[in-house]
Amino acid sequence: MLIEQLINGLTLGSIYVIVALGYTLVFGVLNVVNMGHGEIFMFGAFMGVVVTNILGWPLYIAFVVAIVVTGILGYFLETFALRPLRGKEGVSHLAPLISTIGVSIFLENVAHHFFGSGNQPFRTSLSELKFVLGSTTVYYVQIIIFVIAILLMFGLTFWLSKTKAGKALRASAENLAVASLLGVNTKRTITQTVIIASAMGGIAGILVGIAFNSVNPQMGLSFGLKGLAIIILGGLGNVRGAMVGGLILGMAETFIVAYGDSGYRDAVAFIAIIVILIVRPQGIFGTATTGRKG
Amino acid sequence: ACGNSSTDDTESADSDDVVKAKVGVISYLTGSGASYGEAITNGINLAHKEITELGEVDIELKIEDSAGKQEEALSVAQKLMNSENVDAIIGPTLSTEMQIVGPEADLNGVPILGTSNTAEGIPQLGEYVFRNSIPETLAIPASVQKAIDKYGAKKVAILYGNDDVFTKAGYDTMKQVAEDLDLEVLTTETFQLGQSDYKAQLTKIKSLNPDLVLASALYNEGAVILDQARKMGIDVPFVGGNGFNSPEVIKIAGDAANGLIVATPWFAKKDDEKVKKFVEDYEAAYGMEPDQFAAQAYDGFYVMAEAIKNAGEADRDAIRDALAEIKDFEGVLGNMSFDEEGDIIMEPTVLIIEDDEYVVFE
Amino acid sequence: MVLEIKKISKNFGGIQALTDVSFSVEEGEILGLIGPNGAGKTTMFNMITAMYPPSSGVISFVGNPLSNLKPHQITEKGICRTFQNIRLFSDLTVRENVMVGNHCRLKTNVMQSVLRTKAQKAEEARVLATSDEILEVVGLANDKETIAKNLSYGAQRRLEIARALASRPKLILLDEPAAGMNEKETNDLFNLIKKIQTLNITVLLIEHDMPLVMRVCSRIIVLNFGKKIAEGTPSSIQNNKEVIEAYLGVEEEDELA
Amino acid sequence: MLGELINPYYLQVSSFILINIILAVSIYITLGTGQLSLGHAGFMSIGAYTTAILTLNYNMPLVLGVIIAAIVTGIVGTLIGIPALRLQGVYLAIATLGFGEVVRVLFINWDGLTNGAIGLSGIPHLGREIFNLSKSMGIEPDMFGLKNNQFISLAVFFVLLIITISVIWFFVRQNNSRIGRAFSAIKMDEEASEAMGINITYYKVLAFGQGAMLAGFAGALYAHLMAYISPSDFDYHRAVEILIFSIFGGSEVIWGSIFGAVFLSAMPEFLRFINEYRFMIYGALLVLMMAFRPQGIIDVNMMNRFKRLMPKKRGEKKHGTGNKEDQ
Amino acid sequence: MLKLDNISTFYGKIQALKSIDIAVEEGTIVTILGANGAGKTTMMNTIAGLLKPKEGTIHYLGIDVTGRRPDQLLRNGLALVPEGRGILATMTVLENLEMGAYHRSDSEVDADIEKVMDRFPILRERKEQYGGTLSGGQQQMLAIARVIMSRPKLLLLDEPSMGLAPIIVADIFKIIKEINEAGTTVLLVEQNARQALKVADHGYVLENGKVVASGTAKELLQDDTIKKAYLGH
Ligand SMILES: Nc1ncnc2c1ncn2[C@@H]1O[C@H](COP(=O)(O)OP(=O)(O)OP(=O)(O)O)[C@@H](O)[C@H]1O
Ligand SMILES: Nc1ncnc2c1ncn2[C@@H]1O[C@H](COP(=O)(O)OP(=O)(O)OP(=O)(O)O)[C@@H](O)[C@H]1O
Ligand SMILES: CC(C)C[C@H](N)C(=O)O
Ligand SMILES: [Mg+2]
Ligand SMILES: [Mg+2]
Repeated sequence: MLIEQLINGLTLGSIYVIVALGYTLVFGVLNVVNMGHGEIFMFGAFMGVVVTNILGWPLYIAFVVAIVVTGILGYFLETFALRPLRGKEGVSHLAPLISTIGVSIFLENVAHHFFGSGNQPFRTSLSELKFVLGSTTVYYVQIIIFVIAILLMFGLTFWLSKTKAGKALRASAENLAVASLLGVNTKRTITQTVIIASAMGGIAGILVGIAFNSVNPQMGLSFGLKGLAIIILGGLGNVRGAMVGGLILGMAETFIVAYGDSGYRDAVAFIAIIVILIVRPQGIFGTATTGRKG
Repeated sequence: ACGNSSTDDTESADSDDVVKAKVGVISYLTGSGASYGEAITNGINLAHKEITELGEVDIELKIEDSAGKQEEALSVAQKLMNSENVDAIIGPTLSTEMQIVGPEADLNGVPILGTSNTAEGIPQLGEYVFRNSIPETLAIPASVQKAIDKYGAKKVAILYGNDDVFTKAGYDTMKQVAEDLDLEVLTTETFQLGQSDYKAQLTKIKSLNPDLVLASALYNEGAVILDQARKMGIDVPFVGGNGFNSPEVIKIAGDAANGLIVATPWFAKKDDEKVKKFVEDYEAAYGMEPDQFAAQAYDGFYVMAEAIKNAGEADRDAIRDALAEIKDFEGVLGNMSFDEEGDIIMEPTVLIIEDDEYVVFE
Repeated sequence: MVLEIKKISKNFGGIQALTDVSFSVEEGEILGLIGPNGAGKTTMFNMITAMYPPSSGVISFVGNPLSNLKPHQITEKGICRTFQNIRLFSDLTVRENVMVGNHCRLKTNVMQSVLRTKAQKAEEARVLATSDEILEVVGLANDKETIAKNLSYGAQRRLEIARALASRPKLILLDEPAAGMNEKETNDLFNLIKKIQTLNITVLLIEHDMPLVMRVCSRIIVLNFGKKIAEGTPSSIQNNKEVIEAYLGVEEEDELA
Repeated sequence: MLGELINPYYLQVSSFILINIILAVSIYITLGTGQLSLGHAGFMSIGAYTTAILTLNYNMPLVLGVIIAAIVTGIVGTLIGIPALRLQGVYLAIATLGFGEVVRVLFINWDGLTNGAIGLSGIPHLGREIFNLSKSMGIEPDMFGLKNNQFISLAVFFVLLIITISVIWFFVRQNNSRIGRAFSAIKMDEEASEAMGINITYYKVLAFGQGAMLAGFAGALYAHLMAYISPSDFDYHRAVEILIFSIFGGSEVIWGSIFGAVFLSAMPEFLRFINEYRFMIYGALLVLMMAFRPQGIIDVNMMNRFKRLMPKKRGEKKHGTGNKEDQ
Repeated sequence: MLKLDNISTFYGKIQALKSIDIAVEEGTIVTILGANGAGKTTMMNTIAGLLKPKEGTIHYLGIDVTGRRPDQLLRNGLALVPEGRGILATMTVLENLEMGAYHRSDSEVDADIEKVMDRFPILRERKEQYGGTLSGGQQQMLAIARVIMSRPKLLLLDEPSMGLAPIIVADIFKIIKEINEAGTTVLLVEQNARQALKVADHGYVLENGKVVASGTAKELLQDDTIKKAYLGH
C-alpha cells in the first residue's frame, strides 16, 4: 500500500505544483495573488469536458482548446481586473486581491450557468491505460502528470533566471516605471505572463479531469486554496518553492489519509503554512526581504 | 430554467367556487447545490401546471432562491410569509435551511412542507412543519439490511463526507446500523465536499478487503468515488444514502456505477401508470429523467394542493390541519401518510444499479 | 556625555559595514558624521535607534547602555531620528504627522480615549499646542492641513525634523537633511539646526553638504569603510590629509571654471 | 395600526445588515493597522460556538454567553495576533485564511462538542428570549398592536441597532485619539512609526485582538439570531464576504466599511428578480469597482467634502487633530 | 535634438508644468535649475514618457514623440536616470547592469559591463550583492553605470549628485562631462547649481512650473537674481 499511496501523493502533488506555478508566476511579476486563478483552472477542466465528451474530439485538441481558452481568460483578467489598478496612485495593495476575487466569483457563476452545478464526466481512454509493477498498478496518466509538472518547473526556472524576458519580468515586478525606463515594454511583458500562467492553469485543469474524472464549478476553489497554501509554503514568487511545496502537500494529504485521520486532510495544508510561517515568515525558499532602513 | 416565469396560470378557471391560495417555494437555485433545487422546482412546476389544468384549486406560486444559505432562506421565508402573505410554503431544500426556517414558520403560523429534508428531527421543529421526504434513518437501514442479506457481508468499510450535514447524518445512521447488525467496521474514512481525489482513502479501503462499502455521499462526490474505486479494482458493492440516488451517478461514472445500492422512495421504472406518465411528462418538459428530488417535490405539491382543497379556504391554520389529516395519499412515490408529528410514513424501495440502470434490488 | 559609542561593529552577511567605531556626543553640541558613500553612517544611526542590533559593541545614552531595547523605547528615552529616504506618514496631514511624533509622550489608553476623560481631553489639547509650536519652529505653520505627500521635497525634509522634534528628544539624529536642497534652502536649514540647538537638543548630523557641515558643526567624526579615520573641529578635518583623500577631494573649482 | 407597517421581512434583512456592519467594522479595525485578515470567519465561528455551547450545555444566560464568547475570541485573536506580527501583506492574508480553515475543520471533527457538520440547533433565539422575558414581565405584543412575530423581529432589530451604534461610537472615538493616530501611522510605515516611538507590537496586536473580538461578538449574535449554527456557516466565502464589505465600501474610513456592509447585504435582496445572474453581477461589480474606485466607495476625500457640506456640525476630524467641539 | 513646445503636465487637478518651452542642442549639456517643487522632476518624467503631458508637443530627433512610452524612447536613445535612482532592489548589481543593456542585441554588452566596472570598481566588488543593500551613494553610481550600458544619445539625469560624498560629486560631474564628450547629449537637473552651471553649456531656471530664465551657463552664473536665489550669495 505504501508504494501506491506514494504514487497517489505524487500525482496529487504534481497537480498542486502546476496550479501553484500559475500563482507563483503572476505573483512573481505583479506582486499580486491572483485569486481568479483557481477558476481559470476550472475552466480548463471544463474545456476538456466540452471537447472530449460533448464534441467527441480527441484529447490533444482538448489540451489545445483549454490552453487557448484559459489564455484568453488570462488576457481578460489582466485587462479588466489588473491593468486598471496598476501604477495608479492611492491604490491599496489589497485592491487586486479584491478585483481578482471578483473575477473568481464571476467565473464560477458563469460556469454554473453554462455547465450546471454538478460534476461533468470526463472520460478518455488515456485514463484507463496502465501497467502493473509488482503488486502496484501504475497509470500512465500519473506519470504524464508528474513529467509535465517537472518540465514546467524547469522551463519556468530557466526562463525567469536565465533569459532576458525573464529578467525583464522580474524588473517589471519590482518597479514598473524603472523597467520601462530600461526599455521593457511592461504592458506586453505582464500580459504575456498572465496568459502563460493562466494557460498553465488550463493544463492543470485537464490533467485533473483525466486523473480524477471530477470536474465541477467548485473545483476552482478547492484547488485554488491549496495552490495558495503552497505558494506561501514555498515562498511567494519562488518556482522551486512551488514545486517542493506542492509535492510535500500532495504527499502529506495522502499520508494523513492513509495513516492518520482523513477528517483533517483539508487542514494539513494550512496547519503546515501556519507552522512554517511562524518559523520562517518568508516561506521555505523565500528570501528575507532585504529592505534597507534609513 | 426557473424563476418567476412559473406564475403564468393563464388558463386557470376563474370561477369563484375553487379555492384560491398562494404557495411560496424556497429553493436552492444558485450555488453549488443548485441542481437539487432545480429538480425540486421542476417537480413543483410540473405538478402546479397539472393541478391548474385540473382546476380544482387555484394556486399561485411564488418561487424564491435561498442559494442554500441559512440567512437567505430565512430572509426569503420572512418575505414570503410577511410581504407576499403566502398561505403555505414548500421547501427549503436543505435540512440546514429548514432548521432555521421551520421554527420561524411555526411562529408565524404558516404551514411548511419540506420535500427534500432528510435529516433527523425536521417535523419536530414545530406544529406547522411537515415533510414528505424519507429521512436517512429510514432509508439506510433498509438498504444495508438488504445488502447484507443478499451478500452475506460481514466486514464493511465506511466512507462519508464529514463536512456536510446530510452526508454526516447519513454516516451517523450507517454507524448505528453497522452496530445493530454486528458488522465489523474495518475502517471509517472521510472526505470533503467537492474533493476530486479519493485515491488515498480508496487505496486504504482496498488493502483491507471489505465485503461491502457503506458510502454516505451526495451523488456528485459519490459518482466520482465509484469511478475511482472501480478503476482501482474495488469491485464490491457500495451502499449509499439517498442523496447518492440519482441518474447522474450513471452519467458521471458510467459502468463504474454498477453495484451501487440505495434505498429510495422513488423508482422511475416502476410499473405504474402514474409513474410512467410523470416520467414521460417530466422528460418532455425538462429533457431529463426525474430524480427522487423532482419526484418528492412533485408529490409534495400534490399533497399541498390536496390539503388546500380539503381545507376549503386559503387559511394557514386550516391548511395546516388539513395537511396533518392527509392519509394514504397515492403519488408517484407510492402510498404515504403523515404521522402525528408531521413526518412521512412510507416504505422505501431498495434499488441497485445493474447494467447502467437502476433496478429493484431483491 | 549624552551618547557614547563603544567599539561598535556591524556585519551584514559578510559585508563589514562598521568596525570598532567609538565616539561620544557631548551635551548641547552639533556633531557631524561624515564619510564617503557606504562608509556606514546610516548604519550607525540604525544601531543607535535599535533598527538593527550591532554585531558587537555597546551604545550608552546618558550613562545607560541601550542594549535589548526596541526602537520605540529608544525614542521614549529621548533619541529620535530622521530618515535619509524621507519616510513620512504620507497620507496624514502635516499636523497629524507631528502629533504622531508626540505619541510616546502621551499616556491615555483605549478606555480613556473612548470615554474622553478629562485627562484625555487635556492631553489632546496639549498635543495640539505642542504640534503647532513645533510647526512654527520649522516654518510649516501655514501647511498644517496639507497632506504630507503633497509637500515639496524640502518641506518634507523639514516635516521629518518636526516630527522627530515632537517626541521631545534630548538627542536628534539627522540623516542628510540637506539632500536635494538648493543653497538657499540649505541656508534655511542651517538656521533651523541652530535653533534646535538653542532648544537644548543635542544634534548628530550626517551630511554630504560640506559647506553646511563646516558651518554648523562644532565637531566632526569621519568614517571610511566602516572605520573611524578622523575626529576633530571642522578646520582640522578640512585639512586632514586622509579625509581629503578619502572624502573631500581637492577643490577643482578653478580647473572647471 | 403600527402593526401594518412593521414587516418582519424588512426587519430580518435589517438585522442581518446590522450584524454585517459589526463584521465590517471588525475587519476595518484590523486593516487599520495594515494587517489583512482572511480569518474573520474563523473568529466569528469561535464566538458563535462559544456562546452556543455555553447556553446549550451549561444553561448560561444569553447575555453572559455572548460576552464570554467575545472575550474568548478576543483572547484567541490576541494569541494569533502575536505570531501574525511576523507576517506581512499577502502572507498574513493567506495564513489567516488558513487559520479560518483550520478552525472550521476542527469544528467539523470535534464531534462530541460541536456535533460536527450537523451543527448545533436549538440555541436560544434572541428574539424569542426577549419575547418570553417580556411576557413574564406581563408585556404582551398586542399591547402595542403587534403580532408575536412582529414583536420578536422588532425587538431583535432594536437590540442589534443599539449594539451596532455603540460599537461604531466606540471605534469612532478610539480613532479620534492617540490610539487611532498610532494605527494609521503603522498602516503607512511600520518602521517609521517604531522610530517615532510607537510600540508597534502593542498596537498591532491590539488591533488584531479587537478585530477578532468584534468578529467573535458578531458571531455570537449571529448564533442567537439564527438559533442554529454549523461549520459551513463560517467558511472561506464568509471570510471573503466580510473583507469585501470593508474594501468595497472603503477601508480608509469606518463609514466606508459600514456603507459596504449595508450596500452589499442589501443588494442581493434587490437583485432577486435577476436571480440567476446576481452572483455574476456581484463579481463583475467588484472588478469594476476596483478599476474605477480602488480605495472603495467612501474615501477620506469624500468624507472631507461631506464634512465641509455640514459646516455647522463640523464632524470629527480624522485622528482627532481637529476642532474644539471634539475635545 | 530635443524640443518641448508649450508642455503642460498635471497631477490630477494640480498643474505642475505650465506651458514649458525648452530646446536642447545636440552635443551640449543643458541644465535645469529650480527650487524644490519647481517641477524639474515632472519635466524629466514627461520627456521620458513616464508622464503624459496634457498639452504641448515634444520633438526628439525631429520627430513628434509626445505620448510615447519610455521603452520606445529608449530604443531611440533617450534615457533617464530617475530621481531616487531607480535601482532594482531585488536584482543583483550585475543583473542591474544587464538590464541596462536590455534593448541591445549587439555582442559588446559584456565588454561594456567590464568597462563600466572599471570605471566604478566598487560595482565589481559588489557584483553579486542585491541592489537594495547598497548605500545611497553606491546606488547612485550603479544607476549611472546602468544608464551608460544603454548607450544613450540623449541622457536625462535627475539630480545625480544627490546624497553623494563631495569627492564623488566631483567625480560624477567629471563623468557627465566625459559622457558628453564621447558624444552624448545631456539634460541635467541639479540642486547643486554652481557645479551644474560649470559643466553645462546652457541653462534654464524653473519656478512654479514655469521657465523664468534661460541663457548660456556663463550668463546665468553672472545673473544677480539667480545668484541670490540659487547660489546662496
Ligand atoms: N541591510 C543591509 N544588508 C546588506 N548590506 C547593507 C545593509 N545596509 C547597509 N549595507 C551595507 O553597509 C554599508 C554601509 O551602508 P550605509 O547605508 O550605512 O552607508 P552610508 O554611510 O549611510 O552611505 P551614504 O552616504 O551613501 O548613505 C554599505 O556597503 C551597504 O551596502
Ligand atoms: N505624484 C504627485 N501628485 C501630486 N502632486 C505632485 C506629485 N508629484 C509632484 N507633485 C507636485 O508637483 C510639483 C512639482 O514637483 P517636482 O517633483 O516636479 O519638483 P522638483 O522641481 O523636481 O522638486 P525637487 O527639487 O524637490 O525634486 C510640486 O509642487 C509637487 O508637490
Ligand atoms: C438536496 C438534498 C441533498 C438535501 C438533503 N437531503 C438535506 O436534507 O439537507
Ligand atoms: Mg546613508
Ligand atoms: Mg525632483
